[in-house]
Amino acid sequence: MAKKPTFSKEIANLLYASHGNPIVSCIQCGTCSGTCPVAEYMDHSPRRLIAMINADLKEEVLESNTFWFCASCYHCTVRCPSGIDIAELMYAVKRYSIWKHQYKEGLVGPVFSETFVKTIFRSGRSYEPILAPSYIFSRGVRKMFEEAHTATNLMLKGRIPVLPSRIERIENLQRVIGRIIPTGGSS
Amino acid sequence: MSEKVGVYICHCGTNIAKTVDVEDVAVWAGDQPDVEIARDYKFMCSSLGQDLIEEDIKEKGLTRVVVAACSPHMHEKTFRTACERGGLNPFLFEMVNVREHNSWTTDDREAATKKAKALVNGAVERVIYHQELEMMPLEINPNTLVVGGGIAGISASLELADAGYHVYLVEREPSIGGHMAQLDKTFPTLDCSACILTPRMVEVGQHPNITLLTWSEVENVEGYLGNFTVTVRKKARYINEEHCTGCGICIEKCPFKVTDDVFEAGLSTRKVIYRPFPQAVPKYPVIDTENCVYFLRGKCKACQIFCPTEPNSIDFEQQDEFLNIDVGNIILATGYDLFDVSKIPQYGYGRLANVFTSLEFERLVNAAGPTSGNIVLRDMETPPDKVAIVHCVGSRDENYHKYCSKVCCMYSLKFAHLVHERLPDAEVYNCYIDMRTPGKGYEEFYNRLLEEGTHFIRGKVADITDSARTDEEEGKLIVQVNDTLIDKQRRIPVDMVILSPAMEARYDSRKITQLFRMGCDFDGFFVERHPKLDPVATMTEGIYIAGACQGPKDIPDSVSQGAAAAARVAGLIARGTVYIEPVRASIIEEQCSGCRICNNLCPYNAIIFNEDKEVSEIITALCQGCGTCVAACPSAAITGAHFTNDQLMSQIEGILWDVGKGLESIKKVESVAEIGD
Amino acid sequence: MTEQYEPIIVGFLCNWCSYRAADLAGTSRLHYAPNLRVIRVMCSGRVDPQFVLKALRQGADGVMIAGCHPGECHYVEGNIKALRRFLLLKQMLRQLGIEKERVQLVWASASEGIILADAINRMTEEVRALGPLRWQDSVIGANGHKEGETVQDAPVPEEV
Amino acid sequence: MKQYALYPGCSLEKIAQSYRVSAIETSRAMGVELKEIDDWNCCGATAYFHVDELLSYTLVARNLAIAEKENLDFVAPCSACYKNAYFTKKYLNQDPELAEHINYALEEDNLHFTGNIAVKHLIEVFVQDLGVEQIRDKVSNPLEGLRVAPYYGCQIVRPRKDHEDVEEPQFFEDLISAMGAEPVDYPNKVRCCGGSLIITSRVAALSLVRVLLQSAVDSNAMVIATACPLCQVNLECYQEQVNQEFGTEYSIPILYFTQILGLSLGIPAKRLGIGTELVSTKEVLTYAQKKENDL
Repeated sequence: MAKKPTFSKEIANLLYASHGNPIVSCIQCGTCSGTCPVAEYMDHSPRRLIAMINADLKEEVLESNTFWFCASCYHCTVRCPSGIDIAELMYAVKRYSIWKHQYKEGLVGPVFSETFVKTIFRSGRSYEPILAPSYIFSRGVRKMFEEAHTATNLMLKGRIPVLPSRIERIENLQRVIGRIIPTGGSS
Repeated sequence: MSEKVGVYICHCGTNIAKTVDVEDVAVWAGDQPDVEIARDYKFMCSSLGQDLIEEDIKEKGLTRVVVAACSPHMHEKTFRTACERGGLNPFLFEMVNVREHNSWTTDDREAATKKAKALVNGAVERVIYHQELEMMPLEINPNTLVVGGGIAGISASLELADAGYHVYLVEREPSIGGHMAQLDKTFPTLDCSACILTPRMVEVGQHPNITLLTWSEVENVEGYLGNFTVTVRKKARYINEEHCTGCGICIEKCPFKVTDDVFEAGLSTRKVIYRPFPQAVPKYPVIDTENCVYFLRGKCKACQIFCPTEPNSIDFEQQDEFLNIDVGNIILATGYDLFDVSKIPQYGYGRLANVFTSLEFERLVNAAGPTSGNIVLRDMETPPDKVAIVHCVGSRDENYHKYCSKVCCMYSLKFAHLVHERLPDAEVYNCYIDMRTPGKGYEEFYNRLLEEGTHFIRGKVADITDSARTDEEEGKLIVQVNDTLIDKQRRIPVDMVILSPAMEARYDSRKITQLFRMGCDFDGFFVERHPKLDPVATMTEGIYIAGACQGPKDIPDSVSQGAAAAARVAGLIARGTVYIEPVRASIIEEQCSGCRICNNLCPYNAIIFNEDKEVSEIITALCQGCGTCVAACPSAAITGAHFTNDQLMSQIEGILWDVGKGLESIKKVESVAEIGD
Repeated sequence: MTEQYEPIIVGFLCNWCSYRAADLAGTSRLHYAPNLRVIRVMCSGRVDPQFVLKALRQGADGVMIAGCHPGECHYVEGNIKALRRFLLLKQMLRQLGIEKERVQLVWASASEGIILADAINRMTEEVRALGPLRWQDSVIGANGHKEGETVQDAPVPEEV
Repeated sequence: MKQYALYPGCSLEKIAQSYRVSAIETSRAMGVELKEIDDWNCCGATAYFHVDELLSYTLVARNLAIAEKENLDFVAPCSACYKNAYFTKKYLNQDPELAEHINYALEEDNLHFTGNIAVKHLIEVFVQDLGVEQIRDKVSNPLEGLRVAPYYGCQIVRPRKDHEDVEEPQFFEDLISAMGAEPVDYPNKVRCCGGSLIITSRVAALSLVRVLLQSAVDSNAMVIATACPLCQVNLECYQEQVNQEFGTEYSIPILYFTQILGLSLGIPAKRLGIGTELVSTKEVLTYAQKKENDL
């Protein structure tokens, strides 16, 4: 009976499509974490996250906010001396965490992604009004006013869509999605 | 043509016996035609194994021997000597590779045994056509050519010259000394580089057994081990070397200056007529024709006017000279280049003034350098109070050089020490991935730097920028690095950054390998004959390599490689004659139709056309035995000793015995045919 | 396990590069198809097109000529001569009706054991797919010679 | 009239409408027609990849397949759409099973992806296909004296597509000088603006925006030119929140390169959608009107 794959093996399998070297070739040099523009907001730097993945520390990895703070700007990927696609790795860990519904308390990222996917499934195009405000409410009153202020300014300039725009062949798109994920989309 | 062949199949412990059924092969070989005796033995290369062959030749009167064991590159010589001790000409022997090419590459016992039988049968058929041959003596010319006047070339030349042999040392720059002449101190002893180098250079300059050819390059190399003819272009110095006393007045009086990009790494200027550095050997200056006003516009001649010697040493009409040198061996010690750090834009070299390369810093900190040893910023005045030293610039990086350049950690530590020494209250930050201190006294040197209060940050620098975010960073260079030991992204404001670039092969190393007909690897470093056991020899007989041209290394290794190459050459010269394989081509005069197809085929020009006899002839001495002409001759008039057409044709027949005659393989073929149709 | 067809391929390996690459593949215990039978020559330039035809006539299903990469030949340009002859030989084999995968020219330097092992595996599978050559019927028979007629060796092809 | 299949992307519907309008205007002025793809769907931006990679490739492949029907090169004004399209095409061409699987799904909308059209960012159409020289000839209203900070953003240049310089690209500077304006040396020109982090981790994104704004001020730029709607929104619409968060007073206009190019081609500001910005762009327009007053 095949051995149950370790956590690092699972992540490595998720990376099969990415075209960089496997994460085991990381020499822990820290270029990625030195380059990352949002490193100071992460509880573990991308370098340390790779070390934790290679060490199969699944709980700690899924509990960290590192991969949710990744802006996918790929600066680490182009500079990594071992040729690892680190931004792609962050995507892979996000996918793993969303599939397992296992992520840090109070993070906006996962909820945002799931809502985004639902909007696309429903109308084929993203619709800012649904995406933005529903998360700001969860972060305290003062932030809510600031966001409302920005939103009204944009509304005045006619830059906020009133009706969500739908594509014509939305049923076809939903069937296309159905052929990829048989459970009738991730709604 | 019946011969008495002895066939020996080696077990090689279990290496062969594990997958090849050696007993079965031996029994099968026993009843092949022409095979007198067939044995299998645990270790054929052991003295007992060799005695087996000797006794069988004597008692059974064997006329041919076949040994099926490892690769001929391993023990062909062993078994040839065994045949010789048995009284049989060593070339009436054929070796079969059933280990590297067979038992080690498969677990399929049946296939391996079948393949072994086929290869043995091929060898038996071939060995019958072998002819007696004698090793060819080759006289070794005692002179040696050393290419490259760096520390490795100097060591090799001095070792050989002190051993009493003549050396031609060819150096491309106006003076010998190589990169070492540019350094200030050397690690770990902090000896002043010039102090330990210049005595050697003077010794080379004055040594009766060394002909020094500087400002010269090798244009062409002909010949082979023991008899190389090398054409050297001695570029015109426009200085008559007999009269010039090296007084330097011409340099003083020359009114024109240019930035010195080679020796001073662009940090200061030199005159148009110049010596790279005061202790240059030879002492003669050289005129840089690209910038000399006389050569550009025909005016000035200040150097000639002020030259005190009689007759005048400045000679504007001097031409390049071409010298033909005959040598027996060649040692290449052509050194290395530094990685071009502007290839990493995020480190800001070129854009940010106070980012220096290691070579620039060596000149800054050198007492004979442009700032006579004061460490100052690019404005040549203000000393820095915070200095960052960046390791692994272009090394250990898949986008640039995958290898570690071995010496940068150590000289980066040396830089840190020099900054502490010259600027006691300066802060020094070394950013490294792994501190590699593998030599004698190297780790102790690292401890010394720790005690001197250097800040060591374990992390590779991500980028260097001058776009400040806080007041403290204003007007400084900010080194952004992830300090992996505390997992914090740090932004360190400094005044000066020193980059330690990778050691690269010379930009023209591929051209050199074609010139001397030897190999270089993907990075451009020369390929040694064996990475562990034969690092100073190459695949080409008579060509040796030493120093950084073979791979990144520090001064002690370069010196020992220089001496090692010299020892190898001295060994050959001492023997005087060397016996080489008699694998040569020869033309059977009667069969040659004089079509001359072979004439321009030979890369060694060993085939000439005899006008009166109207046939082609081969100069056996020049022929290297590649066999290209043998295959090209339309009337099979050229035969290649030990690789004749009969031998190879019979070997082809032999190894396909089971396809032609063997039944079971045909049965297999038929069954497939039925399915196929 | 049905009796699988095992092609036999004759390999002319040059002493300085490809032969050492095969040695290296052995010392690094790389397992590859045991279908290649090696004949050592000093240089790929020594391989006479007659050898290739001889091997095919004798029943080999494929022939591999392996030399050093262009520019790395121990004898300067032996491999370039081999390439020149190979291009001509390929035309002739096509005219004889022999599939082009059966005779291949491969470059492998002394440190490229893996590359040579892959080339051997690849060629074995290609020739296995083509099935046995059966020189007698597919070459002699197809070119109008009656069964059992003994055919002298073809005249030596003019080296152009 | 060279034609391209324009893939506008969700932001160009409303929030970045001025980018769409100015893109169409300037390309027409340069003799290029951007024909919008019919019934395109969202490219998944960054969020979709968080959920399912195969599905993300399918969504993008659907747009590529629609563009292939008209056999026109695929042009995306937004960097995220461009990156997704470029790499979807590349991976599908490299991996036939992946392509087969996705084409099976696309059959539901009777579409088929073959990958024989080029994928370009809008700025590449101007800089590579048209070329800087041709643009310089067409500029009738050079914006002398206007100091513009060329802001590339991240996904235009990264991840590396084929050997271009990802650290020090120059094509934006060349384009700006072709408009007669003066490109400033902008050290953080390839640093990220935060992208979708503006919503998922607001403080982190605001700090990135602040660095970019401060760096533009240090290089005394008068306007930041961008080529991506996400960057424009982050840099401009959240300047106010940056000032609140960090106590700064930034007020730097952020315009799309097509708007500034439009001005230099003499197209009136109105038709370039200029006026919908939260940070006033009057000062920039003075450099454009200067020409008309002199007339």
